[in-house]
Amino acid sequence: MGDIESENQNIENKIKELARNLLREKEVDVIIGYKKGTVPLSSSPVFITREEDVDKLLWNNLCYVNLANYLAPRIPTLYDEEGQKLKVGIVAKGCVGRALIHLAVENQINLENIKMIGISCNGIINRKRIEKEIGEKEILETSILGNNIIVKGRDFEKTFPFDEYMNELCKVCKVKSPPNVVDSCVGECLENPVIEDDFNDISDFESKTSEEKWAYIKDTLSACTRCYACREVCPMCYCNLCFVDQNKPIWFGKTTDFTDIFAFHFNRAMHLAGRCVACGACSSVCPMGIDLNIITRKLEKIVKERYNFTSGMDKETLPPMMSFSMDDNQEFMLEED
Amino acid sequence: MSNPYIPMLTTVKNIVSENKVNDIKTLELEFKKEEDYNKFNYIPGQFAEISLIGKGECPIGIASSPTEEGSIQFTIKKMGTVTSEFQNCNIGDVVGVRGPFGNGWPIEEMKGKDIVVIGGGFAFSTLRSLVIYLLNEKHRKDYKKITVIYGNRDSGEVLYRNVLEEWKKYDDIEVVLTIDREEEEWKEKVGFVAPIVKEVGPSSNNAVAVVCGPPIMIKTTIAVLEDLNFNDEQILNSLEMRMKCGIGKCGRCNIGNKFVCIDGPVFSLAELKKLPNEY
Amino acid sequence: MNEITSETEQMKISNDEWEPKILAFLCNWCSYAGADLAGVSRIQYPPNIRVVRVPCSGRINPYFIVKALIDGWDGVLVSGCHPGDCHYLTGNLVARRRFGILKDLLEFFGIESDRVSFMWASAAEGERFAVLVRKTTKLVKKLGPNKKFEKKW
Amino acid sequence: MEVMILMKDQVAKLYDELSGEYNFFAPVKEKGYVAYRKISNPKEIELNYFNSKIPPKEILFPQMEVLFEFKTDGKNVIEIEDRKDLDEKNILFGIRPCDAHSFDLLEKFFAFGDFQDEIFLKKRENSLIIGIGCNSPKSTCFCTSVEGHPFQKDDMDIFLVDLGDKYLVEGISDKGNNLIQQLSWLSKASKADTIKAKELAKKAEDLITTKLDLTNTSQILESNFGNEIWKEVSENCLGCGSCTFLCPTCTCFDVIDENDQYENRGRRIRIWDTCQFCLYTLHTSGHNPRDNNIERCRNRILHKFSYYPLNYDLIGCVGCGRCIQVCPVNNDLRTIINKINNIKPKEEENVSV
Repeated sequence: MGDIESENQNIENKIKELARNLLREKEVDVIIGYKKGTVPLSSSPVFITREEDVDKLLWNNLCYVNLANYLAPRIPTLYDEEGQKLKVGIVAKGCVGRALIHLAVENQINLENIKMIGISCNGIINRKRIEKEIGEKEILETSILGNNIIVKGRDFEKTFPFDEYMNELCKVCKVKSPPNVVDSCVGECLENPVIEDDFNDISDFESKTSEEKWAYIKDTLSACTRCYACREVCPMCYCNLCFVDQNKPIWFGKTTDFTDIFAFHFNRAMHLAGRCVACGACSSVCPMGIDLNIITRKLEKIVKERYNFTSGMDKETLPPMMSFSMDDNQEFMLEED
Repeated sequence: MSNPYIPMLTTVKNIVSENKVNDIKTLELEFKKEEDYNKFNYIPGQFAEISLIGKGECPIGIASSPTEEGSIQFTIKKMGTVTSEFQNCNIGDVVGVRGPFGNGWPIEEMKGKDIVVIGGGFAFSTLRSLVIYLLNEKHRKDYKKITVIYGNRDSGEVLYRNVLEEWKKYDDIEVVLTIDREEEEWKEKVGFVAPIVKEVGPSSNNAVAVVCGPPIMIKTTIAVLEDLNFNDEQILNSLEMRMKCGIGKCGRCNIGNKFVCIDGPVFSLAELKKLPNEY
Repeated sequence: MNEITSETEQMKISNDEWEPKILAFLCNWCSYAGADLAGVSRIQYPPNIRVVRVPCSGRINPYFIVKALIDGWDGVLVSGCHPGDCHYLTGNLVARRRFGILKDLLEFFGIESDRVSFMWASAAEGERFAVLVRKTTKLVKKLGPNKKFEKKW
Repeated sequence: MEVMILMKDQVAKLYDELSGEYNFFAPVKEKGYVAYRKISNPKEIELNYFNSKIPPKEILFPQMEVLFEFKTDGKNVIEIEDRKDLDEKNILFGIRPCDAHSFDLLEKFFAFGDFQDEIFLKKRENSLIIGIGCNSPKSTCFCTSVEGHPFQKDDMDIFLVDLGDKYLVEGISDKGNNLIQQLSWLSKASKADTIKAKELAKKAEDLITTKLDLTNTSQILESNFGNEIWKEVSENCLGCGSCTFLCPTCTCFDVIDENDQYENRGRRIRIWDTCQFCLYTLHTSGHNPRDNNIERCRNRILHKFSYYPLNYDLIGCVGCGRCIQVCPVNNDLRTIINKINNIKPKEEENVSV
């Protein structure tokens, strides 16, 4: 394949073609995809039910929302007038596919009602990083030209190499297309993928001292406004009542005191261990630009190294927090010297 | 101007357990400062934000009548965090009170009319306040016939039994009690509130019906009242809503552009029909 | 928990040398009995731990541990039955998975993972219980007071 | 009142002169974004910016604010301490016209009705707003559609215009004029300066491309509570709070009690809350009047464009465009308004829910 620009064109054409077919053949009632956003560096999830609207769909490396979220039980929008579940076609990059499979493993959705329009994702732009680097100038237009991201404003134009300004998670992503399970995938998908990952990208951070790590975490997270965009955009955060909202008992505070912010992010991370599908949506949507990616990577690393598990790859393997084994590693347990 | 979020301090003077299950308690509160008590001028149907300071605050309808001088009363059912804490209250404990808030029952406009008070279950507290107010010798002459219809799930749930007994002794008030299912030793009526209202059949001529209770009871009762030719202005309702501040600032109790805490909690059916169905 | 806290506070004041306070969750069937055995066998172990008896180490929600740290405890100790000995067959195995991840994550967030210790001790292992409590107290003492979560007041 | 000139390198002097008497809040760069902070060094002030990420409402209505503190005897409260810092004087430097207007809305809201929110109002009263015109509004700005203007100065005490290397200083309120008189070292503005400021105002106005017609919106909203459109506009909404937390006119809050672990004291605080969270209206009984996204999205729009006009005869939006920029799913307010305006009046149908 050629450069990013032509790849995008191919992906977009493929999405449209497959979506049109699915709707025409009445295999699905609704297609969830992305449409162009009204502001630069954005895209907007869209629900398409008519064949003539298929042209709204697009692929532009800014499709950062994980669409699987709209199938998670917390947002019950996809029902017809009689309350029957709609059959859904969903534009699925690798992490959307993983999320769907994992939700199926957790018995939250039924893959039989779902058709994934599999695509080979070529990466998502790290929009927060570009925003920060542009600083106090307004971005009016972004486009992909060859292998570069072109950002234009009123009186400037800047070029960012795509490879470098991809999301950190996309740089190390090994699952570009959705894994194919129970034949729910049309288009591009992975058959029996085997994932090897060395997690070198976080070794720098891991080698820091406790104090350095704490300082970094404190500095990063203290901007949090507790708007919970990260939680709401996460396909795995489908609890009806999140632990921070529980009031009997009140576990953790809701304030923006750092202790409470820490409690939220730490426990959320804990809850995502072995479940997070590394889509990076949480970091992409944070209005304050908090980067949660290293936490995501660490979670992946922990479950891979401890329990040899990668979330959302197949329907059979139980995630580590839903299973156990007599032979689990227990080097961390306190032992007599 | 003063900080509207600072509660006045009261102490618990008396605690009465109201039902057999023992999850509804009436607290009698006495103001620590005389001036606070004098400031606390309320009418039946208003509510106050009461708090166990350090545990939290919640809006509760005032169960006592302004004619019962010296203290105020609140009937609290164990529901959420704060109301559960209130169940562990002891005599002498300090309770914060802010209020009175809300519009209350329109006692001025009700003058010269027949009053039909219809209550279900635990929602009777502000109705207790209203009836005691109406029965007070200073006010009784302003109002005509008073009918009280009060329904409960079972006999163990009937609140304010002493007061009810007393009312029955009066000859200028009709008190009808009912429970959902028959029970031994229950000599009053049996059945849901709506059919009992039909049976009692209060006249709608120059009358006001005050309805308080669970949503399903309100719905069925209003249908009956409409059959009895009560029009929308004649039916009054007290709404419940989640609240934090009680003074129209925290935002959450709005129905359309009205706030339940300052424009309510008492709305006539006519007013409610103009508002969006978000309650 | 507050009452226990203030008690430990008093203990802290009366002692010149700083002593950590450690919240210990002991499983009802093994470790609690183990602690008991240590007691009746007159095996000495540091008085720094405050015991909360739980039905099983599998009962330990990570919230308990995070909340304890946030509330200012210097360390947390969880002790359950040895793998295979769980009264509920597999409760401790479930717990072990959580503990592994929790330890790694704490370390990653910059909280010294030695503040949180997990151990197995059976009802017959009074000696082992005492030794490990001594060890965890030493570890926490080395780290010093837990000051990361003091709220701004 | 005469129009004065403040050189950009004199901002430090301005700070030095005023910081003794006032808490000096100014835009600073923080974690890659601009925020209004109480500064202790004039070098921190960021003069080149569009607008802050979090609106300056957080100065007078912070995300976490103490309502009062209390002391206990271990179980019961023995003493309540009121806020003591409300009389401190504040200078809010570099506020954009939209945000300055939001203070006006907030003031109306907090003063409305029988009960006034003293905490906000006192702080507002003790604050002096030094606003600054927007030379280059963003593409998402639409203040001209909500009765504003990039150079609107009515809601400020002192109005600045950025003329490149200097500011044109204009006193608007008495408070502002008094302060300008106090700053005797300010030089007088030339005619060319004022002409230039006028040109900049015109240029800025032309730069605002978003035009929303809000003349009939509130009427349309009143009669279309049950319209199908709400399903459409809430379809991809995630239910996070970014739009409301970063909105300069959103005021909802939650009240919680906090206790000190080690001492017999505590405080009651308020924290921002938002109508977008499902817990916001959830009753203890489990009943929720606004149970799903459709109702919650609708409430936000209605609150700003219907309830505000009904209650205060004002539009509850200042056109800063923050919600448009931060929405994770790009649920654009401008699109929503246009959709509302395009609702066809239904004569035959009686709309109800």
